[in-house]
Amino acid sequence: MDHLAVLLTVIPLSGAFFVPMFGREGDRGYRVALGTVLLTTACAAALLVITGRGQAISYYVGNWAPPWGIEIRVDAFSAFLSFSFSLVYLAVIAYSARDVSHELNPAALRWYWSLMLLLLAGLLGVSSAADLFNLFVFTEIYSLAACGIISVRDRMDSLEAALKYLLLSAVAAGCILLGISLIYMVTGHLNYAHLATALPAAVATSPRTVLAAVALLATGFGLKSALFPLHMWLPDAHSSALSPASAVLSGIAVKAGIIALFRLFASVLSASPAVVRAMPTFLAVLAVGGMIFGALFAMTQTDLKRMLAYSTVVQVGYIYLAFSVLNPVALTGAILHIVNHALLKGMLFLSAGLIIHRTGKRRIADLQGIGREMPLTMIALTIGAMGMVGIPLTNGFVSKWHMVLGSLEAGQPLAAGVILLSSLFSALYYFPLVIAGWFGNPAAPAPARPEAPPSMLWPVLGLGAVSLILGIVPEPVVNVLGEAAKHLLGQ
Amino acid sequence: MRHLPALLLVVAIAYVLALTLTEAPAFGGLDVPARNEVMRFYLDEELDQAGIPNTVTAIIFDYRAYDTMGEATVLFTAVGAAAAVLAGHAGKLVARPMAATDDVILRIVSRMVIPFVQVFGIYVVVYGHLSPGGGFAGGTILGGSMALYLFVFGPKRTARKIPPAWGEIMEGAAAFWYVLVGLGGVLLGANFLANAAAGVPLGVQGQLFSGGAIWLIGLGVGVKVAATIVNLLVHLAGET
Amino acid sequence: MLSLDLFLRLNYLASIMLFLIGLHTMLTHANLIKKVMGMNIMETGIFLFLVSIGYAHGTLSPIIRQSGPEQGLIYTNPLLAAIVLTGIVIAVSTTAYALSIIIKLYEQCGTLDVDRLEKLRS
Amino acid sequence: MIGWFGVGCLVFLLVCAIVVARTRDLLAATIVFAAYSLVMAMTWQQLRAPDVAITEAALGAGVTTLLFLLAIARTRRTEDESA
Repeated sequence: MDHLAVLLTVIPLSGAFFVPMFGREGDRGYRVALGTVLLTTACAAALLVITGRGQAISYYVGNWAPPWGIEIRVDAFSAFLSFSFSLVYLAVIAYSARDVSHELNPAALRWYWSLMLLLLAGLLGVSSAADLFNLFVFTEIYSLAACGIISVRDRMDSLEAALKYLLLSAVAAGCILLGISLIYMVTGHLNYAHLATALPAAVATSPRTVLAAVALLATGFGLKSALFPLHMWLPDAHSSALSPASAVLSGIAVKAGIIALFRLFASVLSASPAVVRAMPTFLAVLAVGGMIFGALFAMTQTDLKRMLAYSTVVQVGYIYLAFSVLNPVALTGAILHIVNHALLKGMLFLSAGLIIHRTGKRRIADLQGIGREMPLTMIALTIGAMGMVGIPLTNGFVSKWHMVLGSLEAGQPLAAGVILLSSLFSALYYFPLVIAGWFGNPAAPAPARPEAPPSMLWPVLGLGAVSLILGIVPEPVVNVLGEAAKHLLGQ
Repeated sequence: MRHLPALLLVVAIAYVLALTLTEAPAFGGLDVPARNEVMRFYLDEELDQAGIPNTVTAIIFDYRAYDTMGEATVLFTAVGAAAAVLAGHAGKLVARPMAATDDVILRIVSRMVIPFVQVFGIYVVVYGHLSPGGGFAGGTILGGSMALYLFVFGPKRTARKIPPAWGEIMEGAAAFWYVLVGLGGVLLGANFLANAAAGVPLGVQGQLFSGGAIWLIGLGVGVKVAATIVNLLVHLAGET
Repeated sequence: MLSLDLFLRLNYLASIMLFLIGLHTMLTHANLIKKVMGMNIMETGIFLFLVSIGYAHGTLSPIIRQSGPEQGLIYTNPLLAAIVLTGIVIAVSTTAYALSIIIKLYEQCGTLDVDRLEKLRS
Repeated sequence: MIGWFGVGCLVFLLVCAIVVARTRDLLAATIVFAAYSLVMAMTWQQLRAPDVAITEAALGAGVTTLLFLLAIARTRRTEDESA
């Protein structure tokens, strides 16, 4: 059964390799992609069952035990994230079947499926890596694939956004690789567990080198996950991509950098002297900046998808802030928020895609009365907006509640206050959208066939249903994550 | 002053790195932390465990073969992304595909040189476990020979020699070959990408067919890299 | 003392300078192809750093080794060579993909200048 | 590699990098970059990493240069766009 840990990344990789071989004609690429994601979801579900009992899987690739070979580590944390990411992916792939095919030419369409699977493989690889260089390789896979699914759309703004993203990713990759080489220089290890034992001695002999390495790694992964002053690539990239691609990029791909830093801190740095452990405090300051400035920018946007993209900057801030509190309850909230935001932002971008697909309207001001034309789409959009604001009974409320509780428990009322304030801000840019959509007066009479076809609609509503269930009965998930969070913090 | 943030970032990184430089272990020392038991293990045990004289190849294709699979995937991703970008309809400006040369000397010399380059490329791939080189360098040399053809005879004739569809299929098949070798380890009752631990015969050290799965993986990587280089250059040259 | 110290770390110094030159080119030049060149210089700087970590005076390269017990032969660190090989391949992939976007952008807009692209878009 | 040849290689690398960054002619920059990669390969050979040196000579100096040449052939040669 342990082989599942490696199959989690190998299945999507194989699917990506199959597309140019077997998926060349018609909708075969779609079928390969859907089958692959189904298999991946099953694999992640099995891993969740195994690791949910509290035992983590350490898999030694090629039977080489850690300091010599590569270790893959799947615990409840990564299994849960993998499972929820594959669920979102399932909805996005099912949605893409109709939305993407008429926008892309056949060659680009073929590679679109392949790149989507590569992105999934890269993300799952990042969340289960336990070796610094292996982490770097999978980071590169997902970054290149993420740029790729932006640039498949043959339009100037997508190409420019993809290039900007690619070049900044290259800077981030350079910082990460330099950080890894500095750490290797003073410790001689790449495996997480061995680094954790070797690092305190290295800090004693060369503290500045370790500190510089940590700073470089934080800069690199912060850039990849759009941490506040390094977020400038995100709005362009996420608003100019195809809607299903935006859903995946904004919902899942930005989280990879956070997950990588999370894992790095929990399994390597937390055992080191205080100087190195100062990283979360630093991240918290930037996170607060992102929550405030991101919200201000989101309020001034006129384009729906750009507004959603800026909202992602804010949500990334939440997750970093809750992580920096270093309290199991807050950490539970942070992990839950990673998943909730993936579900909600995925759903929001897909509903935006439905509206654009049907009416061609992208501007928020044009959406007056859209709820009467497309009620089901608007319901999904409303669930998403409510969750983002954190209204009780939505899943967004559950995660924010845990974040606030954890911050108070850890004696950091300031963090709790910032989280509450930022929720208030999100209401300021999400509520006008909902109110205009339901109660506004449409400028033009409703078109003849308002709603999008069911094959596009049910994935969106499915995500909505999962979010609602998570909001109303969160206990089972919270219990599993609470254990995982305690485990991550070594308590 | 438009570049002020960029300059600040560069200066900040320069300052941080300058600080580390003054306390870094001395260059070329024999007792630096990086020369620890991990490195000694590779150097002392590798000949018995993987059975090839090139330790770097053994690390790439055996100890850290999973990273190399990721690396082959990065190449695959780059080809896919580039192909998807360039497959689109021509933009406003007319694309200028690369033209063929009509220089007779170039044509005749390249016809003579290409087979030799290809033989050398195959040699570097196949003997990668015994001498410097290996799948990546050899595959590049193989791909380079076809690049020479492309540059002299133009994209149109190259596309007739190697249809773009073949290139893509080869790309996927060679990458999947890596996965297959990895799954072979699982079928033999060991872990993914296991070599000697799965009971793959290592052969006689120093012989051509030695190193077990290392040789198979190296072959696949050679084909993969050659296909990647050709695909990339053909796409960038236009006219596919 | 400091100068001798720096001389002994000349390789590290040079690789860090290459990294910074590349980074500076990448961030401040307006021309897109020049940015990609800067990226390549930055990455080779890191690779030089990695290879320099692995080197030790009086060592042999761990490539053509004979079986049997080695009599006092010492080798450079093979792990770093393996890491750099992977890194080089990743750098080339990124370069190829970036250049293909640049060609496509030029076909659509007729410029390689970031500032002009910015103007064209707004 | 404390020998003067090694130091000379490093100085050459730095000069090449600055020239690549400064020159306005993209084709010239590409050629200088190819020379830079070849000297880098020599440096790695001296640092006892022949595998890396061969790969750099083939990929860095060979393929990367070809990619830049193709990109320049299909776009423009100079950095100045006032014309």
